Amino acid sequence: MDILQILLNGIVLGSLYACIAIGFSLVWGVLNIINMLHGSFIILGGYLTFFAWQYSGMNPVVILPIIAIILFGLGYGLQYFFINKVVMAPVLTTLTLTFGLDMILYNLMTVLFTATPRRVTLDLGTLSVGDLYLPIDRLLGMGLALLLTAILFLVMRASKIGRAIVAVRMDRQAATLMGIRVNHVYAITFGIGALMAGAAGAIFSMVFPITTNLTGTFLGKAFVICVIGGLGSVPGALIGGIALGMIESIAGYTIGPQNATTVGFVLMLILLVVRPTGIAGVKGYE
Amino acid sequence: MNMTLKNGLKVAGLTFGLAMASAVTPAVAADDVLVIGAPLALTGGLADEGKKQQDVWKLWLDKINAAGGIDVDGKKMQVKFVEYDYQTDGKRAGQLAEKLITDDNVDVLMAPFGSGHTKIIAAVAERYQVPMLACVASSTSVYDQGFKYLFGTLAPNTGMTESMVEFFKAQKPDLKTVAIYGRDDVFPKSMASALAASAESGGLDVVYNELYAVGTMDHSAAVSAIKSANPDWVYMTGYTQDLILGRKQLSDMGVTSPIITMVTGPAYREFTEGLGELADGVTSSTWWHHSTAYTDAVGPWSTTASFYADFTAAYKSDPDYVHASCAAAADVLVSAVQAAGSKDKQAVRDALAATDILTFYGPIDFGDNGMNQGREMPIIQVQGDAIKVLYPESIKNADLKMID
Amino acid sequence: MTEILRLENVGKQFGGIHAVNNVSFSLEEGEIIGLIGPNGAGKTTLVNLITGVHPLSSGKVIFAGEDVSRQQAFQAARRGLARTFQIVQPFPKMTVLENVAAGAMFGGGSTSVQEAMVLAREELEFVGLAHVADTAASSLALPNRKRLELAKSLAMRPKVLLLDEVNAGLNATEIDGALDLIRKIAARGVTILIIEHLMKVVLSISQRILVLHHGELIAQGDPRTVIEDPQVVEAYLGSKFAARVKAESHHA
Amino acid sequence: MKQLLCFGAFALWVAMIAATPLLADNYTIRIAISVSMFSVMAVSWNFIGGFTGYPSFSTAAFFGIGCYAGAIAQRNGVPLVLAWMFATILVAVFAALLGAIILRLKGHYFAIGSIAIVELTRLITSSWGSLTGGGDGLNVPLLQGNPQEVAGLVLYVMLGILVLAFVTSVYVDRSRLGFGLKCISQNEDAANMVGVNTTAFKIVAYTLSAVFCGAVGAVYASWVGYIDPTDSFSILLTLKVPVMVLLGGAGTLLGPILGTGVFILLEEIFWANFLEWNRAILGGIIVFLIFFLPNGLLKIQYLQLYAAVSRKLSIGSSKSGAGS
Repeated sequence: MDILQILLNGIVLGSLYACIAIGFSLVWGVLNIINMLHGSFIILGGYLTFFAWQYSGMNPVVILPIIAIILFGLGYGLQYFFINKVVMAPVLTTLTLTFGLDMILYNLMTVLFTATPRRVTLDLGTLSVGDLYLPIDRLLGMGLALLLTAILFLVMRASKIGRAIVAVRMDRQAATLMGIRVNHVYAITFGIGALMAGAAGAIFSMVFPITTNLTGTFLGKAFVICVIGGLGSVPGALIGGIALGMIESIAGYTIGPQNATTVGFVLMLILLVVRPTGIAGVKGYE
Repeated sequence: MNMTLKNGLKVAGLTFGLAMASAVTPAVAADDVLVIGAPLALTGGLADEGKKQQDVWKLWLDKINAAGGIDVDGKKMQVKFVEYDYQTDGKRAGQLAEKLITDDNVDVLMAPFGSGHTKIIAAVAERYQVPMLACVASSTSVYDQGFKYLFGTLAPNTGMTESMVEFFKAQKPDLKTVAIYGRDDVFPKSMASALAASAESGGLDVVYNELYAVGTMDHSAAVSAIKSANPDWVYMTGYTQDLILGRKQLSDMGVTSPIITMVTGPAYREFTEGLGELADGVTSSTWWHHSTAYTDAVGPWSTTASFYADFTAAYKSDPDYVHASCAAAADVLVSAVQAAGSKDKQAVRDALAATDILTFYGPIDFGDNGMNQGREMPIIQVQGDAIKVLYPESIKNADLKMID
Repeated sequence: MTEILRLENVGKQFGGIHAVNNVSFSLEEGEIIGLIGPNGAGKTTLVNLITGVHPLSSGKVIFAGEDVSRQQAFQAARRGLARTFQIVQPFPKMTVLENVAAGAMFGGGSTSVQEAMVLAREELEFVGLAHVADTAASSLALPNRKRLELAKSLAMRPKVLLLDEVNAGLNATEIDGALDLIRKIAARGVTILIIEHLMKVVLSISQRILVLHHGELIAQGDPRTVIEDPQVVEAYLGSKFAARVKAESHHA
Repeated sequence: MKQLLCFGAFALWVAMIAATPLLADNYTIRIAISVSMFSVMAVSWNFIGGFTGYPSFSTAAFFGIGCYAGAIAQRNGVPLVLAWMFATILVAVFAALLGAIILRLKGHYFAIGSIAIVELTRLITSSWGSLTGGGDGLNVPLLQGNPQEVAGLVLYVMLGILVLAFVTSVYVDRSRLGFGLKCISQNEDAANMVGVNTTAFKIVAYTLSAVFCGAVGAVYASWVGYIDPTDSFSILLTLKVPVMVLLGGAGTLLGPILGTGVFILLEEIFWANFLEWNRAILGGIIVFLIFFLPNGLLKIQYLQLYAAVSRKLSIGSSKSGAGS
């Protein structure tokens, strides 16, 4: 029975992990930017949700779209006014820039919100089937995560902006010739990345304590998931997230929680070298 | 001639960025001002703890200033704090400790939160032979290096775990098994291993004993393993964020142990706030709780109650052991300066070593290794909205409740 | 004449697709050989296989009597198997001279930076780029970039030079200049394999021709015979062109 | 001429740092030690990040392993200097082996991989408790002597390593190795084609970027007397070092040293004056650097800048003169 519970834990946790990575993966895949701000975006989303909940008493699920839109605006602005200026520069430049921006955002958050861990204490209880336990808030989080992923997948495939993003990703110059405003598309892509991070934060505010101390942890998970799942595709991030959730869950149970995180990183390095396209091996958002 | 050359070079050094303005003209403190240096983590991972130290010292200093300073050898001496933010960065902490000693000429250092950073600063203080008070470091590994200038107001972890095992066994005679789950970090790890040792020598069966890495985001795997071990007692250590998540997951995964202890969870307001109803029933041990009631204490607060009253008036929340221990450290320092009759570092150091006083926080008597010894540390439990003291008998205000 | 390079049943698959299949031929020292074939026939892949850019899937490459099938690109360069690229690959931020010096230093085995610079200057004289030696490589126009590519390869003291579409993008006068240069290189005793689109150019310069089609070598031999080969006509030249070439050669 | 200027500037700088124990107080010496230590790491990073153009973020891994190797050796009775050398060699070997694996990656993948190395080494150090003390950290035997002597000793050792690193970088810059590395940074395929053994060259560059970091790590551990995994393998450090090099000018000889000096000076000023906002201000500096100094301080055309500014000033003054 234990094994089933472990696998179940892994899948639920993995879906939440996928939530962390999707926006990051999109930005990397399309803009070719390693976004060091991503962890802080998630925490910002979490904090905003917490305070909105605290003052209004509204359910985080209701607050989520508002938070997501705010984060989209923030992401769009940052890309449009800052990152776009160096978007074609080598990775060192863009990574350093987003790191600098992250230092600013991080500092703002610690001053405004302090480092105190916050959590939306809406404990929804647990669903139990026989010996198996499924926390309802996590289940809800997983549902939301999958829903958001599905929406993003559809947007990328079927909408005009989605096609524009794919076009820009495939060939920037050709896209420009086709009349696509590349800077605008980049800003929208980065905005969507931030939006997904904000949504993840809103979901997490019910599941994990939110504190600025976690920004690095989230960012690290995003790295690992992206590499495991394969870069730059929505399904890749989902597969990577669930894979990491399962791996950590199984490793935590078998070789102990102390080394569970290590296993993820080791696997990531091995995959980087052996199979950089990730286990999903998908390329692009087509 | 020689002097001008030297000065010229100094100016050059400044221009080239090596020297700060303050380095060229060190602020020489007057004899009648006691300068206390404190590197604090005001940003970064330990920002909350740093803030607590800053708050309580401000309160303490206001109190001292209101009295016009402290009486030393029949004269009034002023007290001043010099604080810097070391951003929860160990390299920076050491650097700032050196700055405090050499630039700001502090007479004594206060260590920041945590055993790890205390170690770094203790090494600097020892080198300069500046007395240092560690108010939030309880791991014996901090004190077993033979440092002569280091004194700690918290008592050793082992004292805490032994009395806890005994107390729970007395309260729940059928207590047989315990699961221990600790964060792999100086203090939480030492608590976890101290409890494992105490539990074994107390005849308990340790059915699960694991550490989790710093940066662990989720505890499902460990909680599932604990669940299948079905212990009578779950003992978890970590930072507040870890403990909130751990408690929630224990409940989510249907762990039904009647005793759940989280160190130092309930000692912090953030813990109960972050958990809501789930906090109910969680026990912990702590070095101090505001329901203790010492009277006739030295320092600006002669009773625990007066400290509590002042603190709640100023900050609208309950003080925890960090606040109390840090304020008490300042009291100890003042009493040592008074005993020494001056702020001479060697004299103050010797006076500290000879300290045996009662503060609002409790008795303080440093052992050979510089650690405060022989205090009965309270065991506390969250009961409803309140934190109740279960032990020691002298200050208890509730009985242990099992979690159902 | 001695054999300098021999391919034995060389093949390469990219995920199940045979880019090059069972190709065998040999080059004699000092000759100029043309390699032709339609787009996608595997010409560049073949050059990549010879120079160790891609590992072989099957077969052997023998260079100067030595089996070099498993060599890496830099080893090929050091052995004297130099190449140029269809799309020129300069070091953009270095000067023209430094670009050539890189060839001398690593492929040509110069022991010091100074020696490499001296050698590089000679090669720049040879290809006619001495006047732009100290300008940045990125500022050169295409014809000069092609020359730079050649100078860089020559500085590597090659025994065999593989020229991939060295005339692509050049106009008629520029091509004539390039062909003169290639003949001058051949006169130095360097064996040349030239991949070329323009039949006229190939015919005028090559002593022998290889024809690649769908990764397979469908014909080889002296130019006249090859262009009359019905298989070649079918696959590549088109009957009209074959007829014209035939007519021209009869008149001559 | 230009090179003489470069060496002169470096010699002057080293002399000034070396003079601090005679002139300034111990806090200034501590900053001088910091400057030397970070300069070593910046010069080291320049081998892989500047010359070779690989965005490496593994500096903290090398530094951290240096810390731990030195500390563990010393705790096991190895004499001080031998312990430092042991740490240095171990880090070099580690970097060479690691380089053989991760240098197959390029661009973003390499960047991510190299950051992951820092996190991984931290996690392993943390969980290998029997050797490293785990999360408890390690106490390192304190250097004997009064504070001035200890600070002086540490400073001169760090400076010695800096001189060594700088001389190495000068040598590399002028040698075949440096030439090959620059070829790789501009076009790796083409470099391979002209006969550069790119794999070997990159491994050498990566190892060079590690070896001196290992040395300063070991010295640092002896100096502070206590190390723990979070501080030794710090992501902040691994990101700060490239920023310092970029600030001065990547791929130049003096750039890393200039950048480190300026960065630490700014850091000091902001730390002292803006208690709560120093992190944001540093972030702001980084953003400024990326937009306005993309090639670093050394590559600014100062003469042109001066000419432009003075022209503007003279226009301004003539205008105001006309107005009066």
